[in-house]
Amino acid sequence: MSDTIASPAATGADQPEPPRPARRVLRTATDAFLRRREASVLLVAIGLVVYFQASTPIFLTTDNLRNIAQATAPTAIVAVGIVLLLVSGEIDVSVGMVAALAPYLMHYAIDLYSIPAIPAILLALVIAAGIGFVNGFITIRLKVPSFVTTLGTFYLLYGVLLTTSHAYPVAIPEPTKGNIQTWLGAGDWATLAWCLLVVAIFHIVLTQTRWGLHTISVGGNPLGATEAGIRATRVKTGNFMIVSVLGAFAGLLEAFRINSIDPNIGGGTRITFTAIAAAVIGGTALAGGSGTVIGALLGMLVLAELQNGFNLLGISANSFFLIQGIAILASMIANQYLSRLRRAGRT
Amino acid sequence: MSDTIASPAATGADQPEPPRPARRVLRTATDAFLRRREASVLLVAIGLVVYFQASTPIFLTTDNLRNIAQATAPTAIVAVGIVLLLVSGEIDVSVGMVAALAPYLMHYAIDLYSIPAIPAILLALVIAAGIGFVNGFITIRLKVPSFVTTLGTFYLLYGVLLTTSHAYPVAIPEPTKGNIQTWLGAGDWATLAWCLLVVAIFHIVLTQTRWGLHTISVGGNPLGATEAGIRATRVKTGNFMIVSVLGAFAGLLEAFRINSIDPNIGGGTRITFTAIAAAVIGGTALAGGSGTVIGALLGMLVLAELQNGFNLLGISANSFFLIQGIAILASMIANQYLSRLRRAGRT
Amino acid sequence: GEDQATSADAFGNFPKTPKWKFVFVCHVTTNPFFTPTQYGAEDACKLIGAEYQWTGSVNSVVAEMVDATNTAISSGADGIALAVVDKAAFRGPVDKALDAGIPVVSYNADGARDDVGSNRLAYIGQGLYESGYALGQRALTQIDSGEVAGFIATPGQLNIQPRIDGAQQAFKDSGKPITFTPVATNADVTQGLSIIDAYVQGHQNVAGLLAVDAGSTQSVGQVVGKYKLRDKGLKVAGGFDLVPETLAAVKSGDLDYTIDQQPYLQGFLPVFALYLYKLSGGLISPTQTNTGLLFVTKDNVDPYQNSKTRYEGSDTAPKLVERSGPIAHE
Amino acid sequence: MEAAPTQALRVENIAKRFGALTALRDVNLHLNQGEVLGLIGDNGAGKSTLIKILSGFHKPDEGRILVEGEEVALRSVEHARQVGIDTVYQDLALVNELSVYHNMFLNREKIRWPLLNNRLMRRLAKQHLDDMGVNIQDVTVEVAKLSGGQRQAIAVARSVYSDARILLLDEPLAAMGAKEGTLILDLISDLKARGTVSIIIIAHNYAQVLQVCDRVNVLQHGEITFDKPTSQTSQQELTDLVVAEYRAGRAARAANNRRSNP
Amino acid sequence: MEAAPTQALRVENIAKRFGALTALRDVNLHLNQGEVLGLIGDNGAGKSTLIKILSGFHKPDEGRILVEGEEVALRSVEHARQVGIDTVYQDLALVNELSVYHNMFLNREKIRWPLLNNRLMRRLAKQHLDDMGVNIQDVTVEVAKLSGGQRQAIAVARSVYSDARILLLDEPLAAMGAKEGTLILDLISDLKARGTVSIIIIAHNYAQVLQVCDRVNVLQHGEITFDKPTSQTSQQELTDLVVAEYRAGRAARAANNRRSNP
Ligand SMILES: Nc1ncnc2c1ncn2[C@@H]1O[C@H](COP(=O)(O)OP(=O)(O)OP(=O)(O)O)[C@@H](O)[C@H]1O
Ligand SMILES: Nc1ncnc2c1ncn2[C@@H]1O[C@H](COP(=O)(O)OP(=O)(O)OP(=O)(O)O)[C@@H](O)[C@H]1O
Ligand SMILES: [Mg+2]
Ligand SMILES: [Mg+2]
Repeated sequence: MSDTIASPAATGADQPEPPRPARRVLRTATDAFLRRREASVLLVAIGLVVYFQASTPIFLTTDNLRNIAQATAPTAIVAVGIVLLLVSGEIDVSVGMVAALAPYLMHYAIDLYSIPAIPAILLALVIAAGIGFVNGFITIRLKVPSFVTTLGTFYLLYGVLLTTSHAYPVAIPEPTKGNIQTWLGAGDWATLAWCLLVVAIFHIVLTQTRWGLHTISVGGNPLGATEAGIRATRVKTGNFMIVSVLGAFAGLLEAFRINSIDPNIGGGTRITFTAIAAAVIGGTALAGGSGTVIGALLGMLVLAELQNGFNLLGISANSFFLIQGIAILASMIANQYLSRLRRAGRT
Repeated sequence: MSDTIASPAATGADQPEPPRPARRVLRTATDAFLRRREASVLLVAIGLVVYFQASTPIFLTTDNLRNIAQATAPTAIVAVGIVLLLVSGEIDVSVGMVAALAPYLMHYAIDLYSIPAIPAILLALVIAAGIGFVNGFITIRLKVPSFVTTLGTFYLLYGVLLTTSHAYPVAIPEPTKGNIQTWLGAGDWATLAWCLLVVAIFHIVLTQTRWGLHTISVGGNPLGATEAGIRATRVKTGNFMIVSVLGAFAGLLEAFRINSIDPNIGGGTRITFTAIAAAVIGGTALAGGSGTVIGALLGMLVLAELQNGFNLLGISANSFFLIQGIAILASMIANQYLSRLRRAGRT
Repeated sequence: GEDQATSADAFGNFPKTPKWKFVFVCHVTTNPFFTPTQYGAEDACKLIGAEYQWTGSVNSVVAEMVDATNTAISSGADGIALAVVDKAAFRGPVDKALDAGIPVVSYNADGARDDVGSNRLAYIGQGLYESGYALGQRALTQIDSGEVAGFIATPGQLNIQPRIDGAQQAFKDSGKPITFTPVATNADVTQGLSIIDAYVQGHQNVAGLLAVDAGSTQSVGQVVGKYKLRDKGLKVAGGFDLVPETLAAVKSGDLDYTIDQQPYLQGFLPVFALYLYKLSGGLISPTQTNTGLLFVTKDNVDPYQNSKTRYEGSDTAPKLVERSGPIAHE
Repeated sequence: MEAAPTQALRVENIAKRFGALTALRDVNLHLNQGEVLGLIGDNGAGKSTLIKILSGFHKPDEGRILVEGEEVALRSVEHARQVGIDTVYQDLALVNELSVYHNMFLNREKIRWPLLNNRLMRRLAKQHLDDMGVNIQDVTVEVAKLSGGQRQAIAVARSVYSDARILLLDEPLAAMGAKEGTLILDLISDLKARGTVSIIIIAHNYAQVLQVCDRVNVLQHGEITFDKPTSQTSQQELTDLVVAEYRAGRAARAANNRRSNP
Repeated sequence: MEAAPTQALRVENIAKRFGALTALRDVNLHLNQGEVLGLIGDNGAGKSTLIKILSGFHKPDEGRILVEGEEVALRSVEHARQVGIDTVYQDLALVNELSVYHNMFLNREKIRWPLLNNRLMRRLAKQHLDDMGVNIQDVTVEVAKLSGGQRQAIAVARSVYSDARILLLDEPLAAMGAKEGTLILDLISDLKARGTVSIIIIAHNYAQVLQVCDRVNVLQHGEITFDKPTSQTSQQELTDLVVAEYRAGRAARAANNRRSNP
């Protein structure tokens, strides 16, 4: 939406001859592609594939693609929520803790309270929604800046996690083993499938529904949105809840995938940080009002490709960061360059 | 500045009788205090002092105050830079790495290239300024969002740090031992003195100079500032350089204080993260355009008090975070409540 | 630090082999503890014309380690050394590697006490939990009652949490009237120092100060020195690792001991184990190897302090460390 | 439909203070059914503040509001809309990041559940702009890129084409061109002719006010100080009113200065 | 001082495109020394775009600009200011977070090195606002809290009280009250009388334009289509001009629609 071209001015711009049909279809398709804000990040992602495949033939093997998919998916799911929240003008640094806590909540429910698997999983998600609601309430009703609110909940949840789990990993509960575990993360492509589903849904939510429009509005012009009668409280709180639930979901997927409930899933603030990076690389503004869900997915893909590719090439930890840093800067400069070309080349 | 009261409307607001002289002076002072945006955070900081002193008589001993000062100062110095940068509408997540790298740069200069101590320290600061300049250049000229730019430099510098230092701590160079080390961090109140100096200077810079006004303008209304002829590029790049130099300075102070050059100074993104938290607690908006340097100092003080106080009380690891989280939320809710009172109570 | 040669010549008495690549998956790749481990791996590889890759997670995020392991398998590594910091997560990846014909050993961490957590061929290292237990036991020789604090930079992280759990267990098992409190410091050493300082302020009559990571240990030494706690009833102070400030504190008596887990061996030996397995076509299977731990005290700290060596991570240059005189023994 | 004798809107003793500044002191005002009321006054007189109170955006410190004879306590802009009050704000309340047509239907989106009916909104937006004589090539463009008058046209269209029963227009023509302004005044006259909508217009261009309004109120010193049918006043009278006020103020201030700086 | 025969500003063949939209096609315009030129045109005609090119904010795609006979390639707003060109933008370019007086001296701050001379700026700000008849209680208040007209007054004061030789005013009176508008027009007349400043004013209120301008230009279709001294035109002629254009356009569009949807 919004980022679309203006048709030629009636005020006398000379129109080029319409091209012939076949070329026109191609050109229209190319235009439609280039018009999308995500186009440049996609080109960067493709460029990296070409580079790494040229460097090592293993890059495009099924095994390795699955590796990339598994590294991309959970953070991308969190990034989707982060995009919505950033667009609405807020931030959540506690989501990594929600991701770590959710599998424990499921574990407590199943193993301590004997709740069946599916309700236990739903319970974990509902509690996550509650955490998001509290974040929203403190931020919007009590007017504490969201960075500080969620820093507070971050520590609070960390404390809850450590005191209840004694900072020790536990096994996936028996009742979830088998189908549930496979479908919810352990299956080869399960996390990717969920990720794509989440991306598709929230892409539509952000671009094609009232919720999305109102999210953009409260982030883009908070005063104006309120003047237009949009209930900022509801929209923002809703997005806090979405982030938390997606964080919990990502945490559950990860726990099932790695077959262990670990207090360090999410790596504290790491997942938030990476998700924000993915969102920003994909074109979301930290200041609110604009962002794309697909861009965040592609941003995360770029980060995962860099991680995986240099690992395949056998770069060791210390120089890894050096190269990763340079690669991030180079890709992002290329990205900006491409998107300037894109804007300039609009017909 | 800016956040000052409007004088009574001429349009017929009934004026209360002027109070008697002595009370008037007091009242004017109280008013002048309450008018400041930092007032509510200060009250929270004082409240915490009262609480902790009531809980343990050790809180206000000289030893412990020095301890709090040392925990507050370096991050507060970084937070000062972060405030300027946030106000100008950008962010820098690489500053923690600059803090870690600077002492090594000094070490390399002195121990490998036999440069005398003072020039070596200055060299480290100049290189830091160069890093800030590069951050600014990539962000503003090449239009990469600053979060991504500095994420790139974060990794890049991390790589440089790890490959050159082999991730191993080294001792403070001999030539700096003695006076230099004492003055630049090891002295009991050295870090605090530097911190207060930095805060004082940049408080004046932000509120009383063109630089500050232009920083607020490019962050508050980027389009309008450009229309008014303010050179956003220069202002933002300058602030990137200020952050980096302050980060390097904080890193040097810390190395001298802990008497070791350690790759974990700054804790990666910890110092940035905490500095941002301090800035936001002190009233700086993440979205740019407004912030206070003194507020950031007080914000950091609040965080350091919480850390120190609960440590004094001997809260054990796991529940520590729980309590810290609750305390952050409670203090910040109180803070917002106080500042609403403050605004409502203006005469 | 990898060898630049494209394919290995014959080394020593060994036949010519392909240039095998061994991947080390670590939970805290940039931690100074593992600096000598990487040197050990590098030196071993040099000897046999192999190469190694050091990868994993910076902040002990298990999923990242799993990803790195899977990538190593995809990339056709010739052997994997894995820090098994979780008792379930690595079961699948290790089986997958073994299925693909890639030998796997664990180093530094090997699941939980009751469950080694994977079907790796062997474990080479000293258990984190055991080393923590040793930390506590050693302290118990100097202390019978009172308060003991155990400082940990990042609670919940798998490179150090087991150590503090081990220490806690040692005190519990002793049955002595000792209260052990784990206290969180910070990954940032500078914050850690302030936190330990504050703790000590609030607990003037603390009887023991222990730490389970390099940063906290060095800070404990500094705080003991700063407040002369030795004169105020502190009975024991100790911790882990051999960074310069820690050694200085041991020398001055501010710390009673620090534990050297001989990390060099944790890199050197796995390479050889994997190499011999490959070389012998699997006939020489890796064996359980306890790399042990060593208490560094005032008595034996001098060589650590006086010589900067690659074997402790304090220097990069390979060089002979001279020693003389009798070797301390019971 | 005939204009009922009830009052569409009635405002009694409204006061509003911002900290120490009293924006409105004691405002009494009414709007008859189907009437167009012009509200004029100096810059900073409090006109927009009054409008924002009536639109549910600000809460008044004192006083009460009656809509069609019923007292209502407006809780929010949403609530005011439900009551039938719609507003064009002076700051336009546009979201720069959204397209022209999304702005035009902001918070009143056309829906084909669960999705937006973008096609319909685009078509209607084009049509409305055309009726207003405003030339916008492409309604999918972001409003950030539009000219001042084009932006205002979108804000005006948003309210004028709603089905509100009470319209509050805060300087709706400030940035409009001569032609576009005329067309919008025509539109307002059409609405008036239908008799179902009651309108308050704020404007500084008295010629425009007199052209379309039934009655004029002047807001001064936080009160309504003047209330006459349009037919009984003139551009000259209105101008004299505000300028006389200014002259008097100026003299008083000068006297004051003399007193305080002898 | 006598008006020199040189032209303060001359614009030749300026074109500006935004992507596919041609905002200005071929603009030729001149501004004589000491003259006040009125620039009118439909919403979206490109008036503001032209002003932004002259103020160094936009770069033209084609054409050249001559200031006092010398060709200049304006690199930035800063550069244009150095050349003596100052602008009131339609969007006002105020920083909401700053106080009234800081905004009024934005990027032209009074300095007592190294600090700001806030006291002086406060005094001058009060004085300027007073001269413009604008009532702002306290110049230390943030501009975010001001009314629309008060905000505009600040933006206007910023430029009008600068020592620029060429002033570009983009709808400077759009939000001003009747009284304040009159006072600002008086100020402009004063400037004109002094003869040192040349001014371009954009306005939609033709009465105001005719009152203060020496000459009127109309911008249509990305070109200047009309250029007459004020004395030779009238409000009626100007109005007819834009409305005729509109009628013709409407007829053409209708014809077009008939052709494309048979
Ligand atoms: N949110 C606010 N905080 C503080 N003061 C305010 C606020 N909103 C308005 N004011 C003040 O209230 C007074 C009335 O403002 P208002 O916007 O209602 O004026 P107005 O009559 O609409 O003026 P204009 O014709 O210039 O639009 C002004 O002095 C203004 O500075
Ligand atoms: N930055 C931009 N990007 C794209 N289009 C733009 C941009 N700025 C202006 N335009 C377009 O250029 C045209 C001319 O706009 P401009 O603001 O110059 O009009 P104007 O004559 O000032 O109108 P008004 O009287 O409404 O202020 C409009 O169609 C507008 O949408
Ligand atoms: Mg108004
Ligand atoms: Mg314009």
